[in-house]
Order: sequence, then structure tokens, then C-alpha cells
Amino acid sequence: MQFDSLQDFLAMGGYALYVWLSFGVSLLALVWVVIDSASTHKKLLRNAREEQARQARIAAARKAQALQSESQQTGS
Amino acid sequence: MNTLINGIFKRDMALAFRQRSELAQPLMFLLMVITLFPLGIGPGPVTLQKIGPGVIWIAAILSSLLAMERLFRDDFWDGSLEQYMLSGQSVAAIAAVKVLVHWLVSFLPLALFSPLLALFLNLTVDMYIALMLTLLLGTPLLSLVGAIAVGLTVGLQRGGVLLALLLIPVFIPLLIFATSAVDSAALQLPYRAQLAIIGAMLMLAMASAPFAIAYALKVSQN
Amino acid sequence: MAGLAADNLTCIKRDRVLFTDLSFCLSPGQLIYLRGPNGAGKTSLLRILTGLSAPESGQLMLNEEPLDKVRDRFNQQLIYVGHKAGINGALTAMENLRFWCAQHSTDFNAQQAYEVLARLGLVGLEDVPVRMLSAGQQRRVALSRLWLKQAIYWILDEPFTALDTDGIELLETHMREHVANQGAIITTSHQPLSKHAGPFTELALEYRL
Amino acid sequence: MWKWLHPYAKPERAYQLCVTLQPYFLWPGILCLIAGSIWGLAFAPQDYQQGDSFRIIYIHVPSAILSMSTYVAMAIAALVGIVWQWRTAFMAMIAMAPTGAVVTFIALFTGAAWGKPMWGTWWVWDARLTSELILLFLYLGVIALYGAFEDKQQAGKAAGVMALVGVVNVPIIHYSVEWWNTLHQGATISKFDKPSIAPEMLWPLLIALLGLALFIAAVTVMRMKNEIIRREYHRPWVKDLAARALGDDHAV
Repeated sequence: MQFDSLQDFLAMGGYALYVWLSFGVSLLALVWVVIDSASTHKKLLRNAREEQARQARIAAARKAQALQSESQQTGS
Repeated sequence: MNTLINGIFKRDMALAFRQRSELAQPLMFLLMVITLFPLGIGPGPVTLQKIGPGVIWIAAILSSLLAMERLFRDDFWDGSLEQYMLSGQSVAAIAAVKVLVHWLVSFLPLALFSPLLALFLNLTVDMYIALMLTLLLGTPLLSLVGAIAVGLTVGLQRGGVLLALLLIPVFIPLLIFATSAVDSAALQLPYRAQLAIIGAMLMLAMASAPFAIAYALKVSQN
Repeated sequence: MAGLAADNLTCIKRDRVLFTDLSFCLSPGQLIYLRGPNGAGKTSLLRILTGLSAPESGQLMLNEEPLDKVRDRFNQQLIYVGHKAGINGALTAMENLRFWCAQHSTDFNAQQAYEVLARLGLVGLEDVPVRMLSAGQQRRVALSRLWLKQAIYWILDEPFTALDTDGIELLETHMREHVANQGAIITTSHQPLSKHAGPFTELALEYRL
Repeated sequence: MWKWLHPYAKPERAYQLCVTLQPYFLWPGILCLIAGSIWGLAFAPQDYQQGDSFRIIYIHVPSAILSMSTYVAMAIAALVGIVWQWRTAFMAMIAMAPTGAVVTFIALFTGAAWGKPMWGTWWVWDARLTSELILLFLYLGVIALYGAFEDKQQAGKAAGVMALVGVVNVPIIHYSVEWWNTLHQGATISKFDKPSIAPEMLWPLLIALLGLALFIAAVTVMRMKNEIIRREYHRPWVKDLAARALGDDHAV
């Protein structure tokens, strides 16, 4: 340990502002990248599920339409 | 070879002469930007001489960004580019010829303009010669490297600002070496080293850029 | 199978599957009429056939050889008329054709070009910048390539757009003659081909989600 | 090697690989970063000239080194993608870009914060800082170009070409800026001219460097997963994945 006390450590020999600012901003930036990647991941998965649901709806609608036209033909 | 000369070179030349006014616009822009500096900074001859080389080169790079955009734009939108690609000629060779024509019609006039610019910014004769040499060596490099980015952005609706964002950082070394050559000339120092470096970069670009442009155009076609 | 064969082509554009495992063959002496609703991938298919864009999977064969190997030979035997006409508006019709012929290593004969333009109803408009012409006249200039270059394969994307009935008949007749001379054509069109076009094979693409 | 790597050109396999690799990069990376920082901040000896302000080195130098290497890695990925038409390579490339840009930003910021006590001003046109700034521009250019295309396949190729153009330029920029710096240098002494560094100072630096490298790899892998999903969202395996990952918060 290069410092005698916690106060000393935090003061960084008078350079506290610069040292802690550097480390703080770097930490924030790195954390931000991780959070951004993780939240994008969630969002994309959600999009994918919505897209699949949309596809299913379209398929169902088409099937219904096909059935309807078929029954009309047999009816007439 | 014949097909390149008759099909591309003569065509682009004919088009350039038909669109003279559009070609002149970047040159006028250059002239006006350079006029702004004495007005904004003050007309002191010493100051002007000090900032002159940098100002001329920065203005040249900015106006080249404006001029560059039309390199493939019309051909892309009217479908001529598709026809080039199906002509059986190498796209790299076609791109090289187009860049050559573009350089001849939009950068060579700039070199002819430069005595006027030197006069405006109070450059000495030595500096003027160095400026001329760097322009002659450096502007083909601008054209070749710029054409890669133009090829990439040609299919985008709003490619103009993006083109500048892509190209300005890439042009920084050229700016540094070219202005340093002119500065050396001002101090009566030799500047062959700077010219040699610009020449080396130009050789590298001449050897590789046409293929990169061809690939970029293919990507844009997709 | 001589001709241009498509083998299991799949095309995905912007995450949408346009078609999968499409196989067909375009042989000399054949006219294929490519049909399908908007967005079915007709233009994409034609661009894949020309080599302008690459399919997601599958390959193209020319006379049983992979097309990538014989691309130059294929280009010599290909005329593509796309959505975009490939005509520069600032140049005249004659200039456009002359430069195009030079690019495509085709001999250019001014006399012949005048005749072709005359046949297409463009007498007196040969030396006018093309942007002054109407849309239909510009289309005719683009189509005059079909008379100027000798090529087996014609790939035509909506060639009838903006043409009047006379123009359509002229082009259809020319297509029939070309097929009769062992030419091969694949074309798309909004309206069905008429009897002038001669016999044709239909290839239908569906719109899929 | 090509035969061995090829299965990973398939998106699903590549995704699985990313999932497997992620923890091996992320946790050791974070661990090393923490260890390097604490060692550097609390236990490494003071610099006899710069006092405690030199401790910024433990974040500045690793980020400066890795910002350059990330760009080179990006260009290598782009080259692989272009030469072998390997789509996953473009995804890897674009996954690295934002991370690289953030690391470049860190190098710039810490450089400025270090410069203030040393030079009395936040920004000095020092050779290293200037090259970092231009490097940041190059990163931003690649990201902007990628974002400008709707078709992400096309976007990847275009951004790849730009990354290659940039990487040819990186050494040229570096030397040109150094040249320019020596021409225009005033009284500033470069803070990076250290003839030799004491081993007690060097070890934490190396650990921090390793930690940041692993961290960048971890984030790259995370973002690559995103890129794969973005392009494959219509495939059934993504559906299963979404069901598994989001199954519990379905009600929300």
C-alpha cells in the first residue's frame, strides 16, 4: 500500500480530480457498452417474437380466407 | 483499351463539356472560401503567408468533396453503371478511366487557378512552386481515394455529408505533408521528402484504389 | 441442357425471402415470360441472372459451366434492359448508342444506327439531348440496343413500360424474330404478351411473406 | 484451419460459439480490470516526476493500445469477409466498431485528464492524442456508413471497405502526425517518453491491458450475438431462443 490512510488514497497526492475523473468516466463508458449490448439483445429478441407472431397471424388469416372461398364454392 | 477510350473516356469528356457550369461550381466555392480567410482573420501579409498553404489545401479538400459526388451519381441513377458492369470490361479499368477524366476536368483547373490563390494569400514564388507541385501530386490521390467512398455512398439518398465524414480523416496525412512541403519552401528548405511521401501514397492508391472502387460499386449495385 | 440454367436459386432481400430453390433453364429458341405481383422478386431474379447481384444460395450455369467462370463470354452474348434505361439525358440518342456500343465491344455503324432509330420512330430526334424526349421515346432509345448488338440472351425488365401500342407491337415482333433465330429471352411485363410475341413459356413468381 | 472454421460461418453455430465464449471473456476481463486498477491505484509506487497523477496510465495506455488493435482486428475481419465472402466476419467487424470507438474515447478522455495537471490545459495537440482523435473519426465514419444502409448485408460490406481504407491509413496518419508534431512542437515534453518503467509499475499495467482486451472481446461477442439475431430474426431457432429468454416475462 502506497498510501497511509484512506484520506490520502482518495486525495491522490492532490491529483484526485484528474485520477478519479479518468477512472470514473472510463468505468461509466465500459458499463454503458455492456448495458447497451444487453438491452439491444433483449429488444431484438422481443422484435423477433413479435415478427414471428405477425407471421403466424398472416398465415392464419390466409388459411381462413382459403377455407371461406372453398366453402363459398361448394355452397354455390 | 480501345473500348475504354471510345466508350468511357470520350463519353465522360463530352459530358463534362456539356455540364461546364456544374464543373465550375466547386472551383468557385474554393475561390470564395479562400476569400473568407483574409476577411475573417485580417489582411496582414505575414499572417496570410503563414496560414496560406494550409488554407489553400483545406479549401481544396473541401471543394473536392463537393466535386467528388458527381463522379458516379448520374451513372448510378440513370442505369449506365449497370451497363458498364455487363459490358465485359473490367470494372476496375472503367473506374480508373472515370477517375482520370474526373481529375482532368475538376482538379487540373484548380492547379491552373493556383497562381491567383497564391496572389491572394501573399505566397512567395518558392512557396507557389511547391504548392503547385503538391497540388499536382496530391489531387490525384484525393480523386482515387475519394472515389472509393463515392462508390460506397452513391446508392444512398443523402450521401453528401456522410461522404465528408468518411473522407476528411483519410485526407489528413495528405494535408500534413502537402502543407509542410509548402512551409519548407517558405524557409528555403528542401521539400523533396514530403513530395516523395505524397508520391508514394499516390502510387499505392493508383495500384489498389481501382479494385476497391470496383468492389464498392458492386456493393452499391446489390 | 444448353443455355442459361438457374439451379436452386434463393433470394433474400432486406430479410424478406423472395423465392427459394428456384430452378429453370433458358435455352436458345425460347421466350420466358416472367410473371408475378409487385414485390414478388421479378427484378431481383433478373438482376441475379445478369450477375449484377448475387443470390443468397444456388448457382447459375451457362452451357453446363458455372457462370462465374465464363462471365466474359456471357456478357458478350447478353443484352440487359433494366428499369433504369442506362441512357444519359445530357447526351443525344446517337451519342448514347455510340458510346454504349464502344463499351460493349460492338461495331458501331452510324448508318445502321440511323436506320434503327428511324424504325423505332425517332426520325429527326437523333441529335437532340435525350432528356428532351418523352418517356416513351427515351425507352425506345434504350431498346434500340436490341437491334444494334448481336447477342443470344436478352434479359428485359418491363421493356414495354411507357411504350405506345405501336411500340409494343414493334418490340414483340422483334422478340419473336429473335427467338426464331435461336435467341433466348426472359422478360417481365405488366400486361400479358400478345400474339405478336409468338409462343412463350410462363414462369410465375408468387408474393410471399 | 479453413475446414475447421467453416461451420462457424453458419449463423446458428456462430451464435452458439458466442454464447459459449462470452463468460470466458467477460468475467476474467472484469477481474483483471479490477485487479489492475486497484494494484495500479493503491499499490504501485509513485512516479518521481508526476506524482500520483501518473496512475491514469493504468487506464490510458491500455485503452490507447487497444483502440488501435481493435481497429486492426476490425480490418482483418473485413478482409476475411471480402475475400472468402464470409458473412459472419462482417458481423464480427461491425460488432467491434462501437466498442472500439468507446475505447478510443476513453483513451482521449484520460489523455486529456492527464494532460491538465501536466501541461496546465485539457487539450494539447500532442501526437498521440491527435492520432487517437483521428482514429475516433475513422471509427465514427465506419459506424455512420453502416447505419446509412437499410440492407445490413450491403452495409457490412460497405463498412468493411471503409475499415480497410482506414487501416491502410492508420500507420500513415500515425507517422504524419508525429512528423507534424515535431515540426510544430513548442515547449511541451511528451509524457510518453519513459526510457524504462519499473517492474512494480509495469505489472499492473500489463494486467489492466489483458483485462481490457478480454473485456473488449466479451463485448464484441455480445454485440455479435445481436447482429446475428438482427439478420436471422425470421428463422425458427431465433424464435425458440426468444421463447426461452423472454418466456418468464411474457405477461409484461
